[in-house]
Amino acid sequence: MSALIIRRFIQMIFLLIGISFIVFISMHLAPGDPASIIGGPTATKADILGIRQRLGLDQPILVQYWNYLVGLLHGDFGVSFQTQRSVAAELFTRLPNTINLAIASVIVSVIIGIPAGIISALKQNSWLDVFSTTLSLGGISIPNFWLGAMLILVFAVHFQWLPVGGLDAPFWTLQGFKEMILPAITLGTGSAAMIARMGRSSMLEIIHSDFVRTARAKGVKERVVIWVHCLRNAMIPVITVIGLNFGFLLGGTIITEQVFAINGIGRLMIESIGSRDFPMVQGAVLLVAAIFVFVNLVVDIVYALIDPRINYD
Amino acid sequence: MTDILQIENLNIHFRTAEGSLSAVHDLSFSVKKGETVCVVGESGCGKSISALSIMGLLPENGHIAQGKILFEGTDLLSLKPDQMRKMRGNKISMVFQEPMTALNPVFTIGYQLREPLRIHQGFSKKQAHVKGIELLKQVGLSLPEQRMKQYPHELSGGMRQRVMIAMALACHPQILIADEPTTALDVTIQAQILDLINDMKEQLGTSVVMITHDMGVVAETADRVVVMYAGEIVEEGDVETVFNDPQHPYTKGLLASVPKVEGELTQLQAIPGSLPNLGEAIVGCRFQSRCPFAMDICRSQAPPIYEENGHQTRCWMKEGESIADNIVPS
Amino acid sequence: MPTTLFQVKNVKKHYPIKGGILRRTKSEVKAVNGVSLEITKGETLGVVGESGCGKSTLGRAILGLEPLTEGQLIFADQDITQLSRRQLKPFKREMQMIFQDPYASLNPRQRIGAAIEEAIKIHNPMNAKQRREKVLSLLEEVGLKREHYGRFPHEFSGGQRQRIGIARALALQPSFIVCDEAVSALDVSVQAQVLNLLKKLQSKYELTYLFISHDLGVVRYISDRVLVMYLGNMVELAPSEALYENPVHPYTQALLSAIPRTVPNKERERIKLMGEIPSPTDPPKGCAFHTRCPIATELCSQSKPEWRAVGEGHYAACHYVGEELNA
Amino acid sequence: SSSGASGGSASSGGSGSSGKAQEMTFAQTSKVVGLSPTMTNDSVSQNVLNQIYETLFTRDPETMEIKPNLAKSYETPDDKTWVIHLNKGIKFSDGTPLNAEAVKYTFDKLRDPKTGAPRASLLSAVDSITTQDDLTVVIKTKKPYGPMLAALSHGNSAIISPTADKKQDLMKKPVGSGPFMLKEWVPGDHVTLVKNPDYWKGPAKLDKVTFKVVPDVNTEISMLQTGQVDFIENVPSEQWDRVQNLKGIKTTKKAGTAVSYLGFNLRREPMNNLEFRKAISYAIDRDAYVKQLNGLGTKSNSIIGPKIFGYDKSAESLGYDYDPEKAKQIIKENGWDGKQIDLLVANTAAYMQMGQIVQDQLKKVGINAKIRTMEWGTFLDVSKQDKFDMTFLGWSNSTADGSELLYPNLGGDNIGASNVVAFNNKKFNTLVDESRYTVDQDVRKEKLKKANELAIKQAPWVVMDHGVVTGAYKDDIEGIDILPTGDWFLYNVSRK
Amino acid sequence: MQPEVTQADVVIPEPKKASHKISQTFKKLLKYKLAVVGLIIIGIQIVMALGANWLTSYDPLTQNLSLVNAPPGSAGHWLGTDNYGRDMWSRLLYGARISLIVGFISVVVGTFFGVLLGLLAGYYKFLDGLIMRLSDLMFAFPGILLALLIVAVLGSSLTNVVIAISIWSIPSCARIVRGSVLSVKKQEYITAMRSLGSSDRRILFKHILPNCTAPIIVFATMHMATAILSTSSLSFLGLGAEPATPEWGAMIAAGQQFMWQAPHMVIIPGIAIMLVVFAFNVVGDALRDLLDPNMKKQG
Ligand SMILES: Nc1ncnc2c1ncn2[C@@H]1O[C@H](COP(=O)(O)OP(=O)(O)OP(=O)(O)O)[C@@H](O)[C@H]1O
Ligand SMILES: Nc1ncnc2c1ncn2[C@@H]1O[C@H](COP(=O)(O)OP(=O)(O)OP(=O)(O)O)[C@@H](O)[C@H]1O
Ligand SMILES: [Mg+2]
Ligand SMILES: [Mg+2]
Repeated sequence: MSALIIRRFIQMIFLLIGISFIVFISMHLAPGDPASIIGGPTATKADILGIRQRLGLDQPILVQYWNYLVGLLHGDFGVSFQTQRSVAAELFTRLPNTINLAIASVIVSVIIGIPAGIISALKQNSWLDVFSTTLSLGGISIPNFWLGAMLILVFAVHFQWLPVGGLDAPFWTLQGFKEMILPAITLGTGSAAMIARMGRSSMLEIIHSDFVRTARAKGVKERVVIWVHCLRNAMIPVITVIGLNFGFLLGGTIITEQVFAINGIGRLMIESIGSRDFPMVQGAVLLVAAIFVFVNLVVDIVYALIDPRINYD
Repeated sequence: MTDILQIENLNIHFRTAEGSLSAVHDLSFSVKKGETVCVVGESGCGKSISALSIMGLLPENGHIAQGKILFEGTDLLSLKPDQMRKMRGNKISMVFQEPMTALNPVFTIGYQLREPLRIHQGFSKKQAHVKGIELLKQVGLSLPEQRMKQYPHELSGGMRQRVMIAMALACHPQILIADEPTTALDVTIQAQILDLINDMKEQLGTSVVMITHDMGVVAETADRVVVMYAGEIVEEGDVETVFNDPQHPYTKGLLASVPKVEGELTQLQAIPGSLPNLGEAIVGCRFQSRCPFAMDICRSQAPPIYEENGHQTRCWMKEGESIADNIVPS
Repeated sequence: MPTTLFQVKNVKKHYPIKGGILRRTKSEVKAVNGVSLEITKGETLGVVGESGCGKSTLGRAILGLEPLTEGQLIFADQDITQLSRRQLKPFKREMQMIFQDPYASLNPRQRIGAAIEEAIKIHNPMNAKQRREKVLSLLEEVGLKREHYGRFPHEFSGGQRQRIGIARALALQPSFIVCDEAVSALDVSVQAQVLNLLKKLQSKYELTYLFISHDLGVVRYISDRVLVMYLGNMVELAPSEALYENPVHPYTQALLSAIPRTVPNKERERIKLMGEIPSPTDPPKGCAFHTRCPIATELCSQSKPEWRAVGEGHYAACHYVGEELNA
Repeated sequence: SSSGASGGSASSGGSGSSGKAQEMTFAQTSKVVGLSPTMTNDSVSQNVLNQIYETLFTRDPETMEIKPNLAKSYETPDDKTWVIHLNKGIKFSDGTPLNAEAVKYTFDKLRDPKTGAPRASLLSAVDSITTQDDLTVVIKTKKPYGPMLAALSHGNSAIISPTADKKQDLMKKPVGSGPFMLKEWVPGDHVTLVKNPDYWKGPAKLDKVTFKVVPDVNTEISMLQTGQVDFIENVPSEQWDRVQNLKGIKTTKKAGTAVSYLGFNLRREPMNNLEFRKAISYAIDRDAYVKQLNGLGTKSNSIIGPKIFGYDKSAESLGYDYDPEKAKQIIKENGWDGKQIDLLVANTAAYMQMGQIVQDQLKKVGINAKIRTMEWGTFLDVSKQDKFDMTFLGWSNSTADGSELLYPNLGGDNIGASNVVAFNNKKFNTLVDESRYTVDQDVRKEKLKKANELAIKQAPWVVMDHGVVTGAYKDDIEGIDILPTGDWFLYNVSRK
Repeated sequence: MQPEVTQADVVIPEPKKASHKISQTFKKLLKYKLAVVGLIIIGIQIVMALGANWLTSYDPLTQNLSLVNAPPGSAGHWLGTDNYGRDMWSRLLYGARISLIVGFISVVVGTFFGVLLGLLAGYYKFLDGLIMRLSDLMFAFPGILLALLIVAVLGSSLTNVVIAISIWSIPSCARIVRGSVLSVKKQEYITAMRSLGSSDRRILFKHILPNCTAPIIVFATMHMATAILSTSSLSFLGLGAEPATPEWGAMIAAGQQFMWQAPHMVIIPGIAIMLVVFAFNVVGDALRDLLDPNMKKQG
């Protein structure tokens, strides 16, 4: 296991360097000049030149990248072009929101997805199955931003049960909990649906496997057969989906954060790209990639915990 | 000796995309206390599903259309699901063919072994553990304490199959159904397992229903043999009678198809053709298309069962022994 | 004077097992650990042994489907060990294989006519019509019908599929065929059909078979000579009759005694082997069989027994075989 | 804290449970970048800066006239010298005095190329700044500089505390002399200000103001509706009806200084042909477009808008009003029928709307405009180069001075920068220069009028509309007054 | 009834007409209630796309600023008009065409490269590491960011959206294909082909690829849905099609602002997208069930 962790860690470093290079180069080669954005339409040529010098954009691109990389290896993510704050500080202001949102929506998706998947597998081809399948496919089919807007209209504006947006209170308070509900549902619906479908098919496969028959032959109660013997095995592919989805959730937060006025990494990323705040974009992408790798490492570890056959050495 | 298990006119149907299929027809045989009955027949002839229907574990799309399965006089088919569940693993146990997949990969051997004990005997976890170790010793596994903590994938096929047997025997069942328990194993390991089942049977007085297609296994273990062909019993009798004096052309063909390891090398007499499809409508004897002796009546009418000193044969040739005597296999 | 068709010299095949942080080779599966054979033209050499003892690996190695770890292959007096794929091509048509699982050995999406034709296409510059004719005659040869030409594998029964496999192997008119568990997946009655077919074809075309099986009955039925393997090693090699009548190696003896006979209630001495087959990753030192051998001594656990002749064309690798003979 | 939004205390409780609390939440769609007037140049940050800092001069919300603020008075002994007298006793919120030294420090910093200030150009005309005494600053310009007062009333020339600036980064920790001070700032999420109890004009009425970021306008309005937000500005035209119908919400709108235009790339054929530009002008039904804006825009032929210094009503009768027949005729005469035009459009809602309408109207007269949308950052880059045929752009004109509109946008000096259409007319340049390099406001006005007329006739732009500033707020809020420049000040705002 | 059976004669199962894996699959598909619904929806969309010219007389781009935001049921515009007075029905019809094309092209392009890379990675060990690390890199790279970058570099247009979505789908497709190549590669018929002396190319494209089609088809169907959905998300972020284009996603994104005055502007394309995405998903799902050998045993 530790070998896995170390190997992944080494891989991650190379992965992150690769990503930083791609982002750096493509951002610099992409049209759009951070200086002229900071300067705005009113800026004169001299203004812009001044800004470029201040930001160090007048140096050759590889020199810039090298400096960036050296900083990075020392744990320095640089300073935002726009706000002149430390990128790390900016990122870590937003990170908790995004993480909380992603986790909340994973929870939502698991709470909805797993029972739905199991029920429709158990009652295969019944109306319940059709209903749950329809619903979960419906979940995948709704554009995120539209669902968000609709939820706001119904639950926040019309009934006023929940706040429209923002994450102001800490999540453990009632207010914080309420603030989290709509965004988590918006973001979680899609992956709930995916989990439900994955859960259904993997449950179906397991239910018909030999060892389940063995369990029944031993006289194990049906309930135990399902929830003990089947579930743990059926969870293995589902966990992959959850892990992969976490990555997509991180992407999905961009829209959810936009719609629900949540101050997260996704929004930061889109703002920073818009303003060509290179260090910020770099930082955000690296952070998201690192989280993705980390989550998948966790998934692998959970795998090994659930499935003793998996041995990473 | 009394019949502990009686199967009467069992008919098993499957619902499939092509419609309803009849997989087993009018299956009847019985098992006496302490006896080993072997069910033989080619792949797909309905051995496994017959066994599963005794256990009440037919696949969802299968059902028993007709028939009785009497266990100590009670019809298992009339039991409620929960009553039936309490029989399984307790009074009737089963060992499956594939030791590789029949154990749950994510639970320890110990967990799976303790399960029947806790369900049926109400053992505490500790008691079950102690008993589990004892069982593993009985089936000849080395280091039983350690095995309890291991997972199925850490054991070889033979070891797993022994665990399966230990599990099946945990509650001293009256009947052990073994569905091709050694097919997936090597000969030397197979010999170990067969000896084990035999020993256990002798110690516990269990009746055994052994399903196999290996005539050798039958010869070595059975008291009585049931030969099945395409969902039907074609011949049944004492093992010696059946082997030394097979009556049904299929049984004869089967015996002649097996290459021998000792004795004179003879040309193998293969039965031409292959098992008919389940859905195929067959008029007359189900074996007629492959039978070298097929007569007109065989093609028009299904043969009845003829009995002679407890030796039953489903073949028209038994209709008046004279005919049979005249026809000698080529 | 029988001619040697194939010479296998000290063939070894080890599979690396990778692990650790850098995924270096941690250990090896010694699937085949030093096999030397001479296969005579027109004979059937049976190979038996328990699962995982390296029979299939040996078969694949001989056909050049796996690069050898060590050893030499000489086919019809030519060393083919080091040949490139291109150079090997003419030999490929001489050496064919029939596989265990007739379901798995046919591409489910290819019509069987095309499957058989493909073999010809690769090697033979025939035109389409000739090819088709050839395939049709092959189908009949193996007991199928011409109208089967355009069907898919799933439309056939197991025995029929195995016949297709045989037809495909025959398509190139090879001189040497490796049958890897060619009949194991079939029911006894069908198995007998196929075995008889193989025999018939052998005498018709002077084929040489390397017949791999774990069923000693089947091997006895078809083989002229039999090789017994254990854990990647050669254990005993003898003419069929000699081996079954007079097995000298304790493993062969145990193996033979373990086979259930089709004669009911015949009391017989069975040699009980204890324990499990050791892992080929970590084979025991000395004689590979000593951990289960009923007559093993200190010597067996220390030194590897030599391969020695014990009779006319009868060889075995056991410290105690020669002694017994001498005594 | 692991919750991220550590602003639990800052939440104004949304619905304003006690009506008396003098607190207010304002929402805007982008984040505050920084709180140094020197280093920022965006309207979002400006909204906050306006409450924290003060400028020497301000504009009257009604008349747009410039009047002293921090400055008590000023005189211009010659047309290159500005002597400015400061009010006495003004202190920054850190307690240090706002004196002539502070003003000099502020302006020098803004001008210094090393600072790299985005609006350094505001003071580009300045030659030197000296302090005469503690309360008097003397600014000398290289040439007579007309828009000086406008520049000094611009938010980016607000006065910063030198002590604080040397000690800390004002971008993060602002110190000004205004009625509010920074309390808390969660970057990207919200900025909370509290009142400055020692404000020189007396403390403000509001105790606390939160500036919140709500990127999606729909959400912003929903929040206004549910009371999570009290005040929003820049209501998009399509939402105007909805906002007006909200219960408990007051709206305000007035003509603004912003102008949006369709610009011709004059470096290219046939855009450099006046006939072509005329034809396009004739083809565009700007009334229909303005009607689309739901009243949130006014149609005008004048480049200098009604709210800007230099406007003259007479300009309205100039220009080329909607006349599709004429357009077709010109197009036919010149063989431009079916002409392909590369129409560069930034991907913001407003420009995309203009793009679609113009595209359709041009199609009706036989011009085939192909819209090329572009993300804003890219657009800024591309539009400054010769890489399009026609494009849309706007100018918000926060100084409300005509020179500050004509010079950057159409002045020959600024080709390759803010003059995206590359208009270069000698006569026009001279007129604009004259308007800039004189301090006589009447002369300036005259010059601007002439320059404006010339530009209208030359038609480098088709003016799409002049902007309207809007706001919507809870009806218990009093005193909100939005300037045509879009600026507003909370000093006098209170809740009933 | 045949009287005699000879030795070599083998009873073969009812000869099924070989020509029909596909038609058989189709028939089975019809057994799935939801899949039927899905097929119908896709059928309707295809009819809409192909028949747009005949099904409406309005041009989807022509504005009528004097009749904006007309609600559904208005005279002459049974689905109403949008904020520029363009006919919604006509936009919906032409949008069907665009959505299908966008989905189709991005699926084809993404799948093409994905399959190629997947095949290579699965078949050649030495390429496996490299290709899989590259795909890790892509996976860890937020998809929207990729789209943003592409749009920033190339400008926002439908073509670039298609490029973004295609690139985006390559790694997941490659992974799926690689997985099934790895399992197909182990099959005996591949060894059989190698023992016959087949070339790698022949084995890869003639034997491995056709046996990986099931997961590829499922992926393509599902990805069609994802592609259509992604287009709309990108439009919402302002990165989608050129403004006037009647692409459904762009229509919703634009209509979002008019949710109050003219909810039909969002609801109509919204429902259209939902239905189509739903349809492709159910069909993909059913195909998966049908083509997955693991599911077959349940008959
Ligand atoms: N769930 C099912 N649905 C439809 N048909 C089935 C099902 N299960 C079994 N069958 C059919 O019933 C017949 C009998 O199957 P069974 O498994 O009992 O054969 P068997 O004699 O045990 O064969 P083997 O020796 O291969 O185990 C077969 O033809 C099989 O195809
Ligand atoms: N590609 C491979 N990589 C690693 N190990 C392998 C590989 N192929 C075979 N082995 C190992 O080599 C040993 C011999 O395998 P082989 O298939 O030759 O046995 P076998 O005698 O044919 O067994 P069986 O009777 O089960 O077919 C086994 O332990 C097997 O696990
Ligand atoms: Mg069976
Ligand atoms: Mg093998």
